[in-house]
Amino acid sequence: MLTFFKRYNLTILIGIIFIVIWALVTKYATWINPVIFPQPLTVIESFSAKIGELVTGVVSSMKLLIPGFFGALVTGIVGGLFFGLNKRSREILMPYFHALSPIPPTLFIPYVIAILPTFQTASMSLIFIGAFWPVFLGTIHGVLLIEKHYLDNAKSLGLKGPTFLLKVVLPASAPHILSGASTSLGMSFLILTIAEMFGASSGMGFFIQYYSDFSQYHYVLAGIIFNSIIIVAVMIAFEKLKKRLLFWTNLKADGK
Amino acid sequence: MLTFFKRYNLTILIGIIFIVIWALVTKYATWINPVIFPQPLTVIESFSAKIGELVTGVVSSMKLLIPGFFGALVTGIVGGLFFGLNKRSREILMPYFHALSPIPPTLFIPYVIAILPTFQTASMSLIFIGAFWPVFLGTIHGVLLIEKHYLDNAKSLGLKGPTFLLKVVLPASAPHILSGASTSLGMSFLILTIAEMFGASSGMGFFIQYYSDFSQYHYVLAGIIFNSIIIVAVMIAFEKLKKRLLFWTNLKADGK
Amino acid sequence: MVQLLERPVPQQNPISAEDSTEYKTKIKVQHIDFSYDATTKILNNIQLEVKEGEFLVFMGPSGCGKSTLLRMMAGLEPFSNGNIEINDKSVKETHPDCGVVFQDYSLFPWLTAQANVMLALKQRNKKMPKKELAHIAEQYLTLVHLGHAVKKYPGQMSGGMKQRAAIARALSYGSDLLLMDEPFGALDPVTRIQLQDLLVQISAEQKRTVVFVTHDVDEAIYLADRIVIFAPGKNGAVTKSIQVPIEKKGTDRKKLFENMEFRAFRESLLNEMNEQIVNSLRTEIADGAGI
Amino acid sequence: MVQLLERPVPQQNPISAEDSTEYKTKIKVQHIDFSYDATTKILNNIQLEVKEGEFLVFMGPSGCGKSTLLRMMAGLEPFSNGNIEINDKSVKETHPDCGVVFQDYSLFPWLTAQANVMLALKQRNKKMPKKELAHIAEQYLTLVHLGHAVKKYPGQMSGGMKQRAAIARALSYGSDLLLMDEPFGALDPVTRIQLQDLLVQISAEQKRTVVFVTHDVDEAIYLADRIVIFAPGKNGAVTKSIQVPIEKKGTDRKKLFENMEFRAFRESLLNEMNEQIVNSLRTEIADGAGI
Amino acid sequence: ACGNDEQTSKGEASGDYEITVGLSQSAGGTLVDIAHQEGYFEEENISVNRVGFANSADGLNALQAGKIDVGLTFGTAGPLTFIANGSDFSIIGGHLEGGHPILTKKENAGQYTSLESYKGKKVGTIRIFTSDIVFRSALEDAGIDWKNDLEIVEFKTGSMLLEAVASGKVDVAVSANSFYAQAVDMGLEAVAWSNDLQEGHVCCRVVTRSELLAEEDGEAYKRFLKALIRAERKKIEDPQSAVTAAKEYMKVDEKVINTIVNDSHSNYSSDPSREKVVQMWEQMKEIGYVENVDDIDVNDYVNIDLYEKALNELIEQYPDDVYYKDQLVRFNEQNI
Ligand SMILES: Nc1ncnc2c1ncn2[C@@H]1O[C@H](COP(=O)(O)OP(=O)(O)OP(=O)(O)O)[C@@H](O)[C@H]1O
Ligand SMILES: Nc1ncnc2c1ncn2[C@@H]1O[C@H](COP(=O)(O)OP(=O)(O)OP(=O)(O)O)[C@@H](O)[C@H]1O
Ligand SMILES: [Mg+2]
Ligand SMILES: [Mg+2]
Repeated sequence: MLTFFKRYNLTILIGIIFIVIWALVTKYATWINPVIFPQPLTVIESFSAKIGELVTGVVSSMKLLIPGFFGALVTGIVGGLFFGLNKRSREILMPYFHALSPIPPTLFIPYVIAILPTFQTASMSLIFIGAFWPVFLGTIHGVLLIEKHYLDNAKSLGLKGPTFLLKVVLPASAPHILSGASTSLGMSFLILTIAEMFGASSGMGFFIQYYSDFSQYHYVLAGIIFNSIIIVAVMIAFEKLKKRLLFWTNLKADGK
Repeated sequence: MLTFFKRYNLTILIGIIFIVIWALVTKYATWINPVIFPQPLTVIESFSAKIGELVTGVVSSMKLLIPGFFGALVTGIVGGLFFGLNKRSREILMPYFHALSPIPPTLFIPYVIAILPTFQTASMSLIFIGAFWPVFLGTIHGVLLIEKHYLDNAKSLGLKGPTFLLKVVLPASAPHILSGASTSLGMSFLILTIAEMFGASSGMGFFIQYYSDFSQYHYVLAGIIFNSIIIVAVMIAFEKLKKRLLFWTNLKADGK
Repeated sequence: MVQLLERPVPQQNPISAEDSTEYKTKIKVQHIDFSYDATTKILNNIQLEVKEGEFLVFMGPSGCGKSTLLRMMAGLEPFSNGNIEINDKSVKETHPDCGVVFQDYSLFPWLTAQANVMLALKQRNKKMPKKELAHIAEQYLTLVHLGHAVKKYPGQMSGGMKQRAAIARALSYGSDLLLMDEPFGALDPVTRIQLQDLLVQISAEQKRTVVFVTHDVDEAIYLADRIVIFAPGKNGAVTKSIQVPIEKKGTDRKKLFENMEFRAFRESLLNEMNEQIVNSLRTEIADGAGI
Repeated sequence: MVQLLERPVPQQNPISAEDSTEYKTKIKVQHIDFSYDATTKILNNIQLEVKEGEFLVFMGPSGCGKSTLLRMMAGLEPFSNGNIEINDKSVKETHPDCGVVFQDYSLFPWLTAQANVMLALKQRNKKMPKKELAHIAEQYLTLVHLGHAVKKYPGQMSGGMKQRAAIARALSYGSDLLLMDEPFGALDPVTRIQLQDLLVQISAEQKRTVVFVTHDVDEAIYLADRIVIFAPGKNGAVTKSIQVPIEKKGTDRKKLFENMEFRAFRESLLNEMNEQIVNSLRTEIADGAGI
Repeated sequence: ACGNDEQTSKGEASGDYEITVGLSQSAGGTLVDIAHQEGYFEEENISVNRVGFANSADGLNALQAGKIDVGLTFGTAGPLTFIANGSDFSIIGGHLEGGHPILTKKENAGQYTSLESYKGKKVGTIRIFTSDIVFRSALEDAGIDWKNDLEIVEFKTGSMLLEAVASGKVDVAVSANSFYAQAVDMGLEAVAWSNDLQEGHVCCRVVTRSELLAEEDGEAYKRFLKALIRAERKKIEDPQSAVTAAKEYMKVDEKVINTIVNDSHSNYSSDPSREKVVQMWEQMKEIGYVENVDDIDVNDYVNIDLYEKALNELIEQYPDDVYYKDQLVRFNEQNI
């Protein structure tokens, strides 16, 4: 705990300085729009006023996010390994991947609503779509960048099938897969605000979206801060995991 | 040209099969909603009806996208190198990066409109924000994963400053930087639809957003297809560039 | 000196039972021309036959194509001109069954020494329980004096340790063909001698065919039945086979090295190589191909 | 045999002008204890002084810590116990000025051989035009017989070529301290001899201090002023310095090797090492530390 | 490029005043377009630029931040929400009243005969959109507990709502005028219109920042309103002119434009309609769309003087014309 504070003392200090400046500016600068720049105190009040709603929101959001993100993770990695290893399939379909991956997830909303049976599954699918591409493309990239040495080694040991995948391809491409997964995780949170634009009545994204529709930015900011805390916690856990999985790279030298 | 067709014959075939199925389903399946699933012929007609608008759109969008994306690329790489190399700074600010990166770009709209002088700069900034994170975080990741050998080598040669950056850090982390940049590029196109929600009267994103506001999906699909063609062209060019820059990795063996 | 492990695959060499004096051909290299790119030719019409159970050593100046030919034999370098057959099957079609030690002894850095060896073991012993695999892997590592480092990752090993782990892995793979590219290059002289003896013992007792690259003349003569010398030339390297004329069986190492016959052969070998390098330096000036 | 290039830095050795017989201390290793992790101790209270212009050779069993000590001298391995001073400055504070050849000769794979060398050259010759740098780099590469491969990338070079490129880079760096970790390990005997001679010539003429790791006893004796033998032990390796008692200046290589004095010293050295390995194997059984 | 510079070049060659009008892309700016087409702005010596927004909140933010001078088609609820949150906006005129359909699938259309028939149904609405407020307060007035007797699902945009009702995820959709044409194509039918629920309810209001009205007593905005009043008249006399005027800016088919600008349920009126605005404010309080606003008197934020002045000037200019006099009568009914 003490080491935590020691490591993050400057982090916390910067946060405090930022809040102080924010407080001063919103209080004394008249040219500041009070609607979109509420005072920190207002935000803190909003925070405590809405804490129940925020917490319920996390629970509902997780019900969408977890299936969506993990579904994307699994299919992204499996698909990425497949297309990374199969040159011909990759060559054939890569143009489609390039074409489909940047389509804004918002545009899928009518289709997921029309096709999928419930709002929940529609929302999950949106998260899935958004989270899928980074990890999928990251995995393909990672497989393509595997050092020739490792592949030669595997070939000469006659490694095939699951052993080849699990013991060689997966670890060797892990740096890129995990970097893609981390983008995917961020993406999932981002897509939440889109996926909760319809059919939801609570959620981390819903909260932000809802109050921003009402231009109640003190609530919006409270929501962003609350979400950020959760996202940072998830991300730090993910980074820890990443560091463990990539122990054989230089990352371990990062000393955390 | 012939080799192009030979390489992509299956790609093209799949596209044709898909269009045929689409045509059949939208024509004969009665349970299909004709507004959100228009017939391919309608889309093609819409395409030719709006071609002028689409082309103007590309020009306007590029005026936003190019500064936004390249701005993000440069600052993302420079910033990523800085934070990748400076452990203490990274430690201090990383929690903020994790917290800020997944904030949905839509939420920045009121702020960019309020703070920046023109709608153009506001839109550019949105694209900048969206494109910044993947390349920034990718660069940090790439720097952290540089093999110890290379760093030892650089250290023992006393490499410092620009030489160290340009000859060692940048190439060694290039695989991750470029993978991040490619996500950023996709992201820029995605953010376009958000960045052109205000103040724009033409643009690739505007077109799609505009017609989806009217639920005119034949135009929306025409827009998506048109944009996809452009995005695929840009992406293929980018992949070519990537392969050239990463000539020393295994990527060259991918034989293109 | 070192007790050999039980071979994981029992019926490795059915023909060894016949005890026939007429050797079967293990590797057949036919008309191999090779170059990585259009500008430099690496190998020039290489012809080579390796008998079953033979111990073949490649020698030659640095950069002349020894590793390249070895990698081609291992089915890792695609080629178009000529053919290489192992057990009468072209390596182009069937991936050859062989244990390989690469010049850069590349282990998988995400696996411990033991897990690296287990990976090879598992290929022949699919059904064997993990515990037993681990045990055998440890025995192989002990064989190369790495019994204390089974749990170490490649990143935590010294150059020589990595090399020995790679040797253990190749041995444990249990193929009757071993392709080894400067496997003892980073070993101290004492360990090196021990591993040389180990290799001689294994190849003799189990009739494994070995193709071995080294730069150490003594090592080459001590190990080889036949030495193939690579000579770089304008159109790529050509090879020249020299049968080692010395009877080594049962001879004490030290005595052997002091043997006049041995020393004479050693001298002639060195002279041969020296000549080639001078030749190649001369050609280099003329046309840019080189050592 | 090979003409030395003009040194890029003219006033490299101001004291060589004095021609004093009293040597300055170049490297001072004091009470070095080292371990990578809590379980295994690597180095045990190492004490060592290297005189300016001295040619020091490290020998010892694989995995005993030679590379580790060399890396510590190069300022690449942080440590807490003891101190290492180069030119009277602690390597903990000032990054030492030295040319290094790593055991895995790691060149930058995204640069050609020439560009790799130019990177080192540029460090001392900031102002030199690129063309001239390229020219000098090419000369250095020619020195190690890589004149034909200047434009090759590391991925296109053989093991021995990479090693030679790394040597060229270290030489071109122009520091008066060279740390070389098994630099000739992957070279054919003929090239190896040429480069040995080159190194002897350079170190003598330019009074460069060299710390050199090798497993080749002949090479060690031929090159060294003093040989440091590493002996692994329970609490990490200890070292023992042995002055090479043979006068080599001007002696023909072949004659030297046939010299009885030489052969006796060689024998004693090998025995010493052999003993240590047997010892260490014995300790290993007792407490798990090992070679 | 953004609408900004493009439209600037299209604007009148020169004017004494320059006004940048922000409008919602899907609603268009019918009266402004007509005024433009007919040269009313030119005659008033003002040049007007048009800036489109996909989202009312963004538009109102732009207004707050000074990027635009007038918000034309951002509804009533939007500006009122901003006012509730502390923005100093003034509603100076009107644009549209009524016109939003309540949609359902054709086969279910018969079920919805009265407000009672919404009980137990899943009703989709567009959040903070006028029709939502009108619908809820109509239920409230009819004594139906809309929190419990039916399930209201809020949507961010009208197009999402449309997909939801078409795919049966909600039973009825309290929609918006700009989606009517597509809804019909999708096989949906209007079972009621927002005007049926509340006669002449206000929709888009002309809103500006109060501080702008301090300059020259709001001369520019008075001129702007004069042009709008004339455009309103033009539209009544020649409905087709609205289509031709809008066609220049709205890029959808003429048929769609016609349903948006000339639907019989939509009433384009430039009158600020203060009483209806106040009524909506009260309704918003009632259904919880605005909270903690007891210290705000919404009347302070509706400026009817400018409109009155504009009307009087027009009467003066065209003394023989009864139209403007009638408008003054309507003004007095609706505002005082
Ligand atoms: N991937 C490659 N691309 C292009 N050229 C290559 C490649 N690999 C090796 N070469 C070239 O092929 C030649 C032979 O290389 P090879 O590794 O077979 O040499 P070698 O005989 O094993 O040398 P050494 O004793 O130094 O290991 C060298 O000249 C090298 O430059
Ligand atoms: N990064 C590391 N982490 C943990 N242990 C390490 C690491 N690097 C080396 N070691 C251990 O330190 C010991 C000494 O290694 P070092 O590389 O110095 O040996 P060496 O004498 O150079 O051997 P060789 O002759 O084989 O190159 C070895 O036992 C090795 O396992
Ligand atoms: Mg080789
Ligand atoms: Mg070493």
